Amino acid sequence: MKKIALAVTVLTGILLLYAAQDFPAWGDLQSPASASPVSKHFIADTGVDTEVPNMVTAVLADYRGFDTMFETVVIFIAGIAIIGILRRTGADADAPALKRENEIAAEPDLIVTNTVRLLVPVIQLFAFYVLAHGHVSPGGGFQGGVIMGASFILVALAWDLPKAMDRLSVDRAVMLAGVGILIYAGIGLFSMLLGGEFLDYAELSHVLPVSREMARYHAMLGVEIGVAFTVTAVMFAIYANLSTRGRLEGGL
Amino acid sequence: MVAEPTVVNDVRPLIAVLTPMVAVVAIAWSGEKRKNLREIFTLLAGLVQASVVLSLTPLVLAGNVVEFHVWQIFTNVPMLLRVDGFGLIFAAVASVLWIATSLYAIGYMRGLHEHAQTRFYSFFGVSLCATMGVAFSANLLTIYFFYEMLSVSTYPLVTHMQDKEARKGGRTYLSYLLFTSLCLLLPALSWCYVWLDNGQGAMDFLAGNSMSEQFSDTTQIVLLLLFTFGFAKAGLMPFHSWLPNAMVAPTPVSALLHAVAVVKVGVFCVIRVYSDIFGIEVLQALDGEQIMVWIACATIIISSLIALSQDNLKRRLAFSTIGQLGYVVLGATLATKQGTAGAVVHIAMHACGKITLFFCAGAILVASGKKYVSELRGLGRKMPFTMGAFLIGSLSVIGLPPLGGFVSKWYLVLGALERDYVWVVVVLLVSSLLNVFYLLPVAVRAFFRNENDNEEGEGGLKEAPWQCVVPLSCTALGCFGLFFFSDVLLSLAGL
Amino acid sequence: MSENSIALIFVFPLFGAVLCALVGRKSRNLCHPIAVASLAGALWGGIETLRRVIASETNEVSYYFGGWNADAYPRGVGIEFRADYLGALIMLVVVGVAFLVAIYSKLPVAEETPEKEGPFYTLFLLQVTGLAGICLTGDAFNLYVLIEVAALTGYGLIAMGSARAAAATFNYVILGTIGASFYLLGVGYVYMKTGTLNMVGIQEVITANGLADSAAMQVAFVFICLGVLIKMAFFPFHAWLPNAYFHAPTATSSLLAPLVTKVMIYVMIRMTLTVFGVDFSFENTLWTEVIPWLVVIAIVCAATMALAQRDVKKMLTYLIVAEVGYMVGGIWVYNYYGFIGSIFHIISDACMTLCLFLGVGIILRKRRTTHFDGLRGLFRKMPFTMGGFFVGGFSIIGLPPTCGFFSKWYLITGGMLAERWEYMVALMFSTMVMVVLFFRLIERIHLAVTESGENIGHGHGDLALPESETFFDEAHWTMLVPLLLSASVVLVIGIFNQDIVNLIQDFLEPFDLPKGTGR
Amino acid sequence: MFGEDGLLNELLVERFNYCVYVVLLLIGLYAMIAKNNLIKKLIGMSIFQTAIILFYVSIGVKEGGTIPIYVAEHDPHGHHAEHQAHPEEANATEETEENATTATTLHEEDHGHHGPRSLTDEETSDYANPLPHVLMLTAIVVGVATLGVALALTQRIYRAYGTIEEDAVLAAILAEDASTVIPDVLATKPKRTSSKSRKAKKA
Amino acid sequence: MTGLALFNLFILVFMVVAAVISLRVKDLLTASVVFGIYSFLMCLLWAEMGAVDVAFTEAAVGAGVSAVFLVATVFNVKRMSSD
Repeated sequence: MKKIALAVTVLTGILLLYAAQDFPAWGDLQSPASASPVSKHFIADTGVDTEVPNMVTAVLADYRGFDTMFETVVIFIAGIAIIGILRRTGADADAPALKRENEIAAEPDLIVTNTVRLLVPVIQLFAFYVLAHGHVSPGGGFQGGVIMGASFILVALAWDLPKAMDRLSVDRAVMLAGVGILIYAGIGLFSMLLGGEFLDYAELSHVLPVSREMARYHAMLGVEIGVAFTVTAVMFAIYANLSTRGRLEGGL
Repeated sequence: MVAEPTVVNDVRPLIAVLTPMVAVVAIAWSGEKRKNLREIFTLLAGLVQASVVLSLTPLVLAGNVVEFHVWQIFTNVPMLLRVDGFGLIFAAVASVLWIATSLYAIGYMRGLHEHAQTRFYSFFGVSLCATMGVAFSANLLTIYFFYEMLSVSTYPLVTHMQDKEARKGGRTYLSYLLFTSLCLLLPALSWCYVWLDNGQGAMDFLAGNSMSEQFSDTTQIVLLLLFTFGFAKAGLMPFHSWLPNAMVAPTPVSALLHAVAVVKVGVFCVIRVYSDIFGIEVLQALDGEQIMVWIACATIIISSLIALSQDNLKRRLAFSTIGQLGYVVLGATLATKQGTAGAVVHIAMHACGKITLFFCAGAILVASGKKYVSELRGLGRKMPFTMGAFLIGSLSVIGLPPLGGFVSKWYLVLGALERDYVWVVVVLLVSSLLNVFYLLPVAVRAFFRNENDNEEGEGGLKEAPWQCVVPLSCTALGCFGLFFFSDVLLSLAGL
Repeated sequence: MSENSIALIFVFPLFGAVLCALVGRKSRNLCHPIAVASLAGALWGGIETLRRVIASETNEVSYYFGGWNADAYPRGVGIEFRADYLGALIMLVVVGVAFLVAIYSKLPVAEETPEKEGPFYTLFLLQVTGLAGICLTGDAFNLYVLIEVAALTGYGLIAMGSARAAAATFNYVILGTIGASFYLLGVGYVYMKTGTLNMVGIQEVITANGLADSAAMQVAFVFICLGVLIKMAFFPFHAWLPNAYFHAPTATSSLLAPLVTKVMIYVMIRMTLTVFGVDFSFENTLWTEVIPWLVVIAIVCAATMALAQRDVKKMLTYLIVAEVGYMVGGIWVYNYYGFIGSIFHIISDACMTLCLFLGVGIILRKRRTTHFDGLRGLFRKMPFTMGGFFVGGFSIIGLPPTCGFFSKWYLITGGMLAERWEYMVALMFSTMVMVVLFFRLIERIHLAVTESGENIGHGHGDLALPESETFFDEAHWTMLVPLLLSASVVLVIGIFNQDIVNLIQDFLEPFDLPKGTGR
Repeated sequence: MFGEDGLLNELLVERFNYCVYVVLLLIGLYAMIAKNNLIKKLIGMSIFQTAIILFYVSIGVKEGGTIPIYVAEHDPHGHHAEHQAHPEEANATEETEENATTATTLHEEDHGHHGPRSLTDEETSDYANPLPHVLMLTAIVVGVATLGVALALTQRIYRAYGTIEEDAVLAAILAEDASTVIPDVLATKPKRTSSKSRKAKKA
Repeated sequence: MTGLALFNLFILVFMVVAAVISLRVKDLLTASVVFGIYSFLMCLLWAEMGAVDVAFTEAAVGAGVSAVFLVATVFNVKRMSSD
């Protein structure tokens, strides 16, 4: 097996080096990627089209919004697939839990729990900030969602999973993830029903009392919120399942 | 072919092809519980089909051609049903003899208490539908469709017994037929489709094609070989051994399919290819064409010799069939008008003769359970009608004047003389002699030898059930009839 | 509403999937109707899209997400869905096959993956969304995301079955990720040299800047083709397919087997024809010499491996690998008819494989095994199921009225016109093997003879089935109707092949592929 | 290629980033195929994917280009729209922007036209190309999703076979295959049980 | 070598080293943690290259969550790996 791996690696290496000679110089302005009308349009006209200062979020949520919708769907799929794979059904549902090698059955440590009790609200506030400020500063739906999810994981790590679970059980997490995608796709469908193409936020200006560009601006925020819901819920669901091999009690 | 005939559009060819399929549905529906109803459906289908086919004869005799466009396969190659002289002879023979075989099968299957008779009759019907399709097809593609359908639908009939011999027989049957058709025929077909008439793919039998200009001689020979051996159902020598092994099937199958329908389909396709795709002038101009004649003659001689040594009655008849097919292929390869006409007429004559012989073999099996020629001593006294019909059938196959076989052999000889192949005439005569040696001893042994002493006493008449005896005597009389009404057949065959 | 029909094709399954996830935990038996309903909507959208493509005079319909249409903004700013005849036809096949499998999957899912209907149908619908999206997308990177959607749902669907399925899926994950990442790398190189991600935009830049001989573009083409070959389980990279599809639950293998590899071949055709252009991909690369020989090896090895199997379902998985060899050969024979054969084979092979896997699923459910020893007497117990199964079987062999014959016919014509005799010989050899495979099956089912050759039953060929046991033991109607439908589709596509081929010819016209010397 | 200096040092010096990406890619690829432990394979897979992301991001780099977020004077919502009306609001937006880019002097410009104007060509070269960044957000997320599913598979394999070493898992699978017996439903050997009793047993 | 290029060079070299260590070390927990470091270094590199959003995501998702998932799995599975 190792010989095959070596052969494949060497072959790929030769291909990559052969291609390397044709690369544009590092960061030159006239390289096809940078000088193409597409990237020029993004940099020049994001302000005009969507009035969003952070170009990346604008391209992410609006120009290539369809990609991001499927990105959220990928996260959702990962969550559902892991639940599906690890869910114990029938005979082995009540099989005794495998004794872990390095079981450290200590009750939650005092120092850790107290710092975490202080830390979690701050983390969640920061997560909301990252989400809300997504289209002005770096950040957005994904990053905010992950940080929010991390706060729940932190609770599960500090105490134990059931304590985190009664705040956000896996079933409710799946529900939340579904709601997130419904928000995202819902906004897209709503703008389609208003007459534009799918995900054409400008059409929302018929409903919202704002100009077409500002409609895109606000729709992006809505979409980011949908993404944040899904990512939060799925991250926590994945952690819950992975840490307890699908039994959803005990935890690390 | 004859000058451009007037085309008559008519739905009857389609009715003829589809009647067996309708019967199949009815048979499958009636099933084992309503046995007699099922038998009636089979006979009814046979009658309807025969009447439709025969009703077409006046039209074709008047020189025009009946066509029906079924479905557009490719842009320039439709699935077209066309009834012309050749097709009508073959169709008429097959459909008339289907009625006889159905009646015979009822007696045979019930006599031997065979299992799964519904399946038997339904697949019988499907095979007949495919045979009609081949008879009436107008171009190479349609013939290929029905040819493949026939191969697949006869497999369950050959392996009807579902035992070890059936497996061996089925394997050789399929491996020969499907391999040759997929490996030799398909490339040849696509070769013609792609290269002929710079791509118009005129594989139609009527539309003459300029085969000779477009292909060099060697490619024409190669195509000729591919087609001849591609249609393995014609039983030419190297690809013949599926036929003797298919004798494991019940006798009605051997009778109709392996004497009349399946083998004749192969030979019929060979004639179509020789006379229509290549055309007589092209073949005569082709110098390497003698190879085909040699192959046909070799098949006739060798199969007749093997038939001599076969003790199992059905295997002997099988090898004799291979020999007779050799005659038809020989007629086609002679590439003369009379030769081709002789070949086509021989299909009808041989069909009548050979089906009688198979019926008798089956009747003997039903009545006395004997399979081997050595056991037939003195059976003539017990089964006079069967053995009498056997005698008539043998004489017709040998080709004596009062019987049909003579007419077709006569025209084969004329065709050979036209191409002044004297050695072919010699081959024909020698093989007729060989036919005498392996057919007549059976009848002689049955009538003139007294039974072995350990057989029980004189006993009365122990004939097969009436459903078996009536069909075989009719077909025996048929041989006589064909002799006297052969002019109808000859005019159909384009003389 | 009809001008948004392209978007509706995946809106229905997407919302259906989310609904299944939401409702999955509480009322499990609601998921199946949701799945069938949303796929029916998608099917309507698909048919509507094909109708609009045929109606449009430029034979293609573009749909710009987010309203960034090409006339107001530079091409490639927004993501564009481009449905031409090729994409629309295959998308219709994908949605149609998925609809049939959705109906079929009610019982197998309930039995093989109990209490997992929610996750199963969610992933099922998202898999269909991914595959339908791949057929229609006009954006190279969006294609990568959709490939990943299809891949991830595939991993989830397969791994939900037994532990063996999980072990097989791990292999699939590793190889699938390598394939998808190679594709991503290729797109990266293309983006670096052309600056746009829109497929038509890339083609314009390649022809404008004459990038045909730039090293990076050659390597990009190599990586993209390599990635797609891995994803479609082309012979040297097929190791994951047989185990994954064999151990997967019935409904999953019935969905994935007919679709995933065929859609990947569509991606290869899209890349070689639309994105890189005919003269880039076929002229100046050595591929047109190397790949036909790889195809020959692929077909021959896959066919012989199929011959060696003692289990019907495992045998079918190897047949898929052989069929992939056909289609790749049809493309790389670089001939007008080869392409028609390859595209038509995508459509017909999807239906044939669906027909076979639905049949195998029913056998597995009835006899608990698909091993050769457990097949005897099926013709009498389940005549309709076996009828449907063998229509698919005869279609794979290539017997006339079925669609398999016509796709093989065009492949042979293409091979002959391109003078690729080795490809022709490989086709003939594998046809022979298919004949042996399927008639060996018929023998096993039809004859009352053990493998060693001694008769079973009282010699007269009866299957030793007591009279009472020969009653019909047919499959449940939800499993039988999809099978019979797919068998009839195989025949209908065969009979109306000329209409489909006309559409394919209209698609291939602008690429003016060499027609060979024949016509 | 390695001999003469032109290609190699041009490769090494200018495009050091590309070299690292190639090295990481090869490490990831080799580990993914060669490593025996399943989790090591997954780490190799993640390295393989992050290497590709590194390649994409290094496409979008521009000499002297700042991060793809509008600086103050290009900011569509920024001060120049209504300069006089809300000076303090304009300053507020500036502080909150954490990107400590070069201090943008608030140079006077003609703000006659209302609403944000599209940037000129040479202004666009100040910003890095945002497109690869967007693509890579998706790639990272896909990478994590695949990693999550693969880890779940590893646990499922461990639960069934008790090991996560590939060769041990294969051995366990082969052993399991050898022991499965094919239930031949209709294998009625005439000599053993008559079909009547077998049917009774089955009913 | 400007300061920035030196910083860049340092990260690149250290990143390759982290990748190799993460793959060669026998203890899976260490491998996971070193993989976290590798992701964090990658995030630093991208921040330096101007891809701020990508760096943020890589920090949160790459270094954060995937390291946690790896550790969670390692705890549920054999800790020492054969290679």
